[in-house]
Amino acid sequence: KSNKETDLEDIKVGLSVSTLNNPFFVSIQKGVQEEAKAQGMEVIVVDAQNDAAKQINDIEDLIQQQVDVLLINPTDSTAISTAVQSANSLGIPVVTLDRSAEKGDVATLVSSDNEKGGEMAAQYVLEQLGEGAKVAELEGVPGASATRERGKGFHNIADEKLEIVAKQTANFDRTEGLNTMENILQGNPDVEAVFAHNDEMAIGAYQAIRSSGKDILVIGFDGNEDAINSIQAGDLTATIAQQPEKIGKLAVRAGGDVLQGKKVKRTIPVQLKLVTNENVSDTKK
Amino acid sequence: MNNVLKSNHIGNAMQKLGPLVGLLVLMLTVTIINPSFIEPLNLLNLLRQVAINALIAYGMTFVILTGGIDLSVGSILALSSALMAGMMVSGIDPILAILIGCLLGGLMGMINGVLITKGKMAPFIATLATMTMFRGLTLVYTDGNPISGLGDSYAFQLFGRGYFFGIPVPAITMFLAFVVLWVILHKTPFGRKTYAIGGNEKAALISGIKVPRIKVMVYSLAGLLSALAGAILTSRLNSAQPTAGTTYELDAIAAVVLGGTSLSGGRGLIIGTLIGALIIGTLNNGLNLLGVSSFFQMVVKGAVIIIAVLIDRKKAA
Amino acid sequence: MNNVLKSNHIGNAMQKLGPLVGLLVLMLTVTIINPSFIEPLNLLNLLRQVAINALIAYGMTFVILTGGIDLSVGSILALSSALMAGMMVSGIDPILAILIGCLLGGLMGMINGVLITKGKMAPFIATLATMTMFRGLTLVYTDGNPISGLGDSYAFQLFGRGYFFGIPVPAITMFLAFVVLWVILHKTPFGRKTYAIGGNEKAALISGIKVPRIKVMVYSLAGLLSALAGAILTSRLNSAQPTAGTTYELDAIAAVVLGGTSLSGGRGLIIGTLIGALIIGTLNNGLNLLGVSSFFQMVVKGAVIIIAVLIDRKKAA
Amino acid sequence: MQISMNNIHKAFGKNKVLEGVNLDIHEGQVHALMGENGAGKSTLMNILVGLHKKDKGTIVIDGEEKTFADPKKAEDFGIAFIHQELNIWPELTVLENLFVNKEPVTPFGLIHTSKMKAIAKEQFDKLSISIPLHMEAGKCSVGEQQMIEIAKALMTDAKVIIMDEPTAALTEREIQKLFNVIRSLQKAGVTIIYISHRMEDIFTICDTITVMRDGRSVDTSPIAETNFNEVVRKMVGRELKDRFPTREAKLGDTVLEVQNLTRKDVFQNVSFKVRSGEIVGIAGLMGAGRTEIMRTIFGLDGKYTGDIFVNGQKVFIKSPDQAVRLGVGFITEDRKDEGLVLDFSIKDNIALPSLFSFTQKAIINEKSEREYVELLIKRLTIKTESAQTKAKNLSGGNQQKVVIAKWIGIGPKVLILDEPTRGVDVGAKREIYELMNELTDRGVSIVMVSSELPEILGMSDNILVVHEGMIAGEITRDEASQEKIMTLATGGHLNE
Ligand SMILES: Nc1ncnc2c1ncn2[C@@H]1O[C@H](COP(=O)(O)OP(=O)(O)OP(=O)(O)O)[C@@H](O)[C@H]1O
Ligand SMILES: Nc1ncnc2c1ncn2[C@@H]1O[C@H](COP(=O)(O)OP(=O)(O)OP(=O)(O)O)[C@@H](O)[C@H]1O
Ligand SMILES: O[C@@H]1[C@H](O)[C@H](O)CO[C@H]1O
Ligand SMILES: [Mg+2]
Ligand SMILES: [Mg+2]
Repeated sequence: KSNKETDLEDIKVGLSVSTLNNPFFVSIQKGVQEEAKAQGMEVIVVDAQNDAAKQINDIEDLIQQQVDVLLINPTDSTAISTAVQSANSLGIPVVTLDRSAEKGDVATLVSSDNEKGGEMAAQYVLEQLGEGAKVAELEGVPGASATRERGKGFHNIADEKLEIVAKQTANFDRTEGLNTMENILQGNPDVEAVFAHNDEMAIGAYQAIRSSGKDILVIGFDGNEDAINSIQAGDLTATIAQQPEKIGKLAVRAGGDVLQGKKVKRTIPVQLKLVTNENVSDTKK
Repeated sequence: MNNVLKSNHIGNAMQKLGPLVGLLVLMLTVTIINPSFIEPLNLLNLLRQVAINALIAYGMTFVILTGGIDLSVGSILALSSALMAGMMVSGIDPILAILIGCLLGGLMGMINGVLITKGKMAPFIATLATMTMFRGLTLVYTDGNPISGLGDSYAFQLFGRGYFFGIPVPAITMFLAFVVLWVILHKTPFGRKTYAIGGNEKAALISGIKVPRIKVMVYSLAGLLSALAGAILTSRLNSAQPTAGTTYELDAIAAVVLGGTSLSGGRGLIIGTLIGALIIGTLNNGLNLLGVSSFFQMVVKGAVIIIAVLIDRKKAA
Repeated sequence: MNNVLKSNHIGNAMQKLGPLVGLLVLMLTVTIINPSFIEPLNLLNLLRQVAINALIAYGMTFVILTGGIDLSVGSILALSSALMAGMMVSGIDPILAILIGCLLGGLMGMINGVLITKGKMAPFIATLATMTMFRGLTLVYTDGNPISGLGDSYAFQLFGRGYFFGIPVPAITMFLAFVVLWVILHKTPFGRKTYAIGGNEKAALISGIKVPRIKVMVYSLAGLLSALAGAILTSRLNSAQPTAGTTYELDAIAAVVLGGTSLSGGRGLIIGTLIGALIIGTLNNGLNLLGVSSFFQMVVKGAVIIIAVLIDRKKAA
Repeated sequence: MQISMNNIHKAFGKNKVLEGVNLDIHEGQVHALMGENGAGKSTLMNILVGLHKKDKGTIVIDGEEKTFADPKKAEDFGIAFIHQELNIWPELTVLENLFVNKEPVTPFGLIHTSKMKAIAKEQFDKLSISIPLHMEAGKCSVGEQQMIEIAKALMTDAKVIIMDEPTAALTEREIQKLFNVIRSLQKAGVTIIYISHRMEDIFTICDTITVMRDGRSVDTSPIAETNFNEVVRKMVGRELKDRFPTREAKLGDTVLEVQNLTRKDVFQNVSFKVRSGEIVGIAGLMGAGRTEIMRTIFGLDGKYTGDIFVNGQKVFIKSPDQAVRLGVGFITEDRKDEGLVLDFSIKDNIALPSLFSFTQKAIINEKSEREYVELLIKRLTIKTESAQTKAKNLSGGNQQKVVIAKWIGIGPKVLILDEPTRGVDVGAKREIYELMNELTDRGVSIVMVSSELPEILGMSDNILVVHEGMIAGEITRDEASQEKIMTLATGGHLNE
């Protein structure tokens, strides 16, 4: 199909998400679907279930269904490149969401600045506890760009100003967050704060901390509904809130713009926001 | 003849003692490197962490004793946890919800049992299929989101997070279940039939044992115990996670095997499974305490399984 | 006697035809609902998508025919993929790196074989342990990060992404491997011995077959084929992913079983495995084309396995 | 109890196994059931106790038509069944084995172990069995396991006991013990249905005999009114001359020699020689260690002390493949478990140990393989429609021939036969004996372990008697007698 199509109502959008087993991505999907509906577009969703290879197959299947634009939330930035390149070769524009693609021609990346988010978390701990505070870090799925970037941002500040006493992966998973935190507490009873790469792990970690009766700051990432409720209840300390629905909406708009031949920016940043007990009521809808 | 007899008794003792010695050596090692391991608080933590795997592994012990396997336990845990949470959110009394949830877990196990007996499917395949199906159903039911807002029922919170005379409730559940299941396995005709089916299924049939019925009951029991584990997890996380329990079948099987039960059925002890679960728990907890990176922990865990089984084989020979 | 013979032949034909009929019915159904399925381009896509699972499943067929199982294939895929990528990054010629990587995969398989034969471990446990270990080693080696920057070697890119006379190279690899393995399994002493071991290991041993050696070779073959699949994946993803191949063992086992091979060993055909892999591929591809939600896809996949196996049982009875 | 089975039909798929069998059993009788392998004896009994469903016909017990839903029901009704195949749980103890699915329970529903022990002790004393109750059944010898099965059946207070080949794994002394039990049971009014291929047994213990052939009952008559030859004729449908073919051995050089072979706690200082063309018979009581000696020579059990020579060369046999390469073949006592790949065709089974000889450039030449197998099928008169028939679809005797055919392919120097005719009918037995002669005529040496004394006496050129893991004595063909062998086998000495 030609690029000069202007009638948005005929557009078929293909969305490939890394996984739907995480509320964050469900929200992205929701944003995409709502915006597309508003514009009268059709959306086909495929879910890679965190498997980079499956994602490539999924995208091939989307192309087979003659989607006009691909919205891709990569499981991995490197691995997705070949799929982007095949879409490119067929002239299908690609928009990536939340995570970047290393190679290939991507019209635009709609995402939060994860590295910045990591820095925000470290900064917050620093403000609350001062220099040299003992912190633990719960990492996300090893190798995921979110893990790498959030970790990087966090370390940018924490390596110099804080003392990281423990660093373990809990795979973005709530249960693992709980178990891992219990163990960390045993090995390092004097931990003062925890930064978890997402809210799921943060909530799990909080359960462990509560059972131990300790008073420890817990900072998450995402701004999930559960996390927001928890902050409001005074349980979780803070989260670096993303706006997943907005990411989805902006991605659809960007896709439409590209198809209509409009210019789009290389990256469309979606604001991150530090949510704490003080400002949580503004966030809640 | 007398010789055969003696070595037999020693063999039996070994079967029980081998895993126990392994556990003690492991605990000692960890304690020497990091004495905080042996602190009562940590040990209680350990017990609480182990409870979920132990409960699933108990059921797995029965299944493996019949010569079967159950890959679906993790998915049953997740689906029944989601259903319990769903009931709680819709206002049903949490304890009632847990009860119903456990029964539903038993029902899912029963489906496994029926596929295996009536459908004559290999247990591996039948439970591989239901593992996929139950997980899919969990995701469909929860729409991929955790279910939270389970209310503030004290009893429900106690179930996963509470203490009783200073001992975590999940640990108590684990020990109570052990006692009940030990009696069932070693002191009732049902238990004896479980062994008989795994030891020689054809002979069991000829003896008039209703093999299909016993098998269905065994898989139902495994489902029920997985759901019970799911209830504990739901309380601990104060929510139901759609991805809960993924790969738990592997931990449970590992616990059973580390406990000295034979994968080909007919031979094994449930006390071994409890010890096996404690070994795995100690490894997880201990390696964390020792600050071993999570990547390297996997290498160590794999190696421990190999070494434990190899030592066991050596003794048997 | 004549009767026995005839029904035997029909049985054999059924064994081959059952899965094929299943595949055709499935393809027809998908085509009716969404005709774009049958377009040549999509079918070629399908073949490429199937290649990785098919290659792993070929090796799994040999393993299962001996009465064993290999849970470590996915981890072997990941570790050898990482090692290949590591070599490429360090400047070794990509094709040479793939060759060495495949040999290393074979070596990992050999470790499984040695644990199972010399160590007398149950295949399930031995490969469960190495599955954990190899995955851990992959994570340690890659530090949890994907390895990219594999250079622009045309041959390497061809391997996973290229075409040959319009046919995707992975599909060609899959068919070539099929032919070679078919000959090995059905026309050589090694293949005959593989069946004999699964059919009756004691009888095979007493017939003078070097059972341990054949088993070690079979597991090595499975490792090598997993590594080959890993090479294709590495090329397709233009990088090595530390989490690649997770749960691939389940897809491979499902393909083997859908192809009519018995999990208890001694009975099955490699053509069935190819068909089984195509069934799974068609399901994945078809359900995507039909727009079935990924959660519901899992339910359908589980159900298809159950139905396929049940129909197979019915026929057998 | 009076049992009358009328016009029983049964088919497994298309395979018609029973085609109108009539069997009348009178109370208090020992009723023999004989017939070639595959005649349908076991199937008929399986139908009686409800393990299989009949296709047609009636079963009348004490005047009432009766069909049992499962064996447990039959047992509750008073019909116990000692199956041809051992039904042992190797991992359970002897005690547990005796009570599977009939454990007495306490009022709380728990297993009543002390009661079990008391009952078992009493039963074992009656049978003068001395197997420890807490021993794992898998550690018992086959003969001991058979005794456990017999005890188990007797414990049910049955009025009818079916014994399917109860003595196949027993040696003379155990057989006598069993016969004593049968006689006292008979006195107590118990009816016995006795299936066996051992003519001696039948004529010793039975009152009436029914012969089956090809799924039909051919004849029933009182044992006193018939004789060996008549029974055989009815069974095989033709005249069978002697039980054993005449044997004229042409002995050559020593081919296999064993010196001081020892495995701790199993057997000690076993020494013997086998010459080419010779059949050495190995006799002994159950559990004497004969099978273990053979397994060790064949490399199945690993470490041993002592020396083994083949053709005068000292050899170290650590695994069966080495034995096979040295030209040693082993026909084990359990053909289903160790001899055959049941799912394989006859062809694939026979070719298995000699695949290398059909292999050209790594590929099996199927044509020469097939030709060779066809030849053996003809030579050994294996009754089958084609070489593609699966081994599991053959009768016991024909299966045994397939196992022997397997070893002919390697061009054996030495064949070890462990209980070569166990469970094989008279017709097939004679064919196996002829085959042994043919092999020794061609210079093959044979070591034959057997618990059937007539077979040992009828076929061996030289006889070794094993007692508790040691060679108790050596007797030549001409000097041998049942009495001498039994004396040695039970630990006695021959005064010369
Ligand atoms: N479950 C079964 N399925 C199919 N065929 C069977 C089954 N059981 C027995 N047969 C066949 O039925 C026939 C009769 O077998 P059966 O075991 O009754 O013979 P038998 O007279 O007891 O022989 P033997 O003296 O060797 O014990 C044989 O051809 C056997 O292969
Ligand atoms: N698996 C085993 N474990 C322990 N002891 C065993 C085992 N198998 C056999 N035995 C013992 O080894 C001894 C020799 O048994 P073996 O089978 O060699 O005797 P045999 O003379 O061949 O008698 P049979 O006629 O019963 O085969 C017996 O005491 C037996 O109880
Ligand atoms: O941004 C997302 C979320 O934080 C999620 O929780 C894990 O994956 C990341 O990419
Ligand atoms: Mg029989
Ligand atoms: Mg013997």
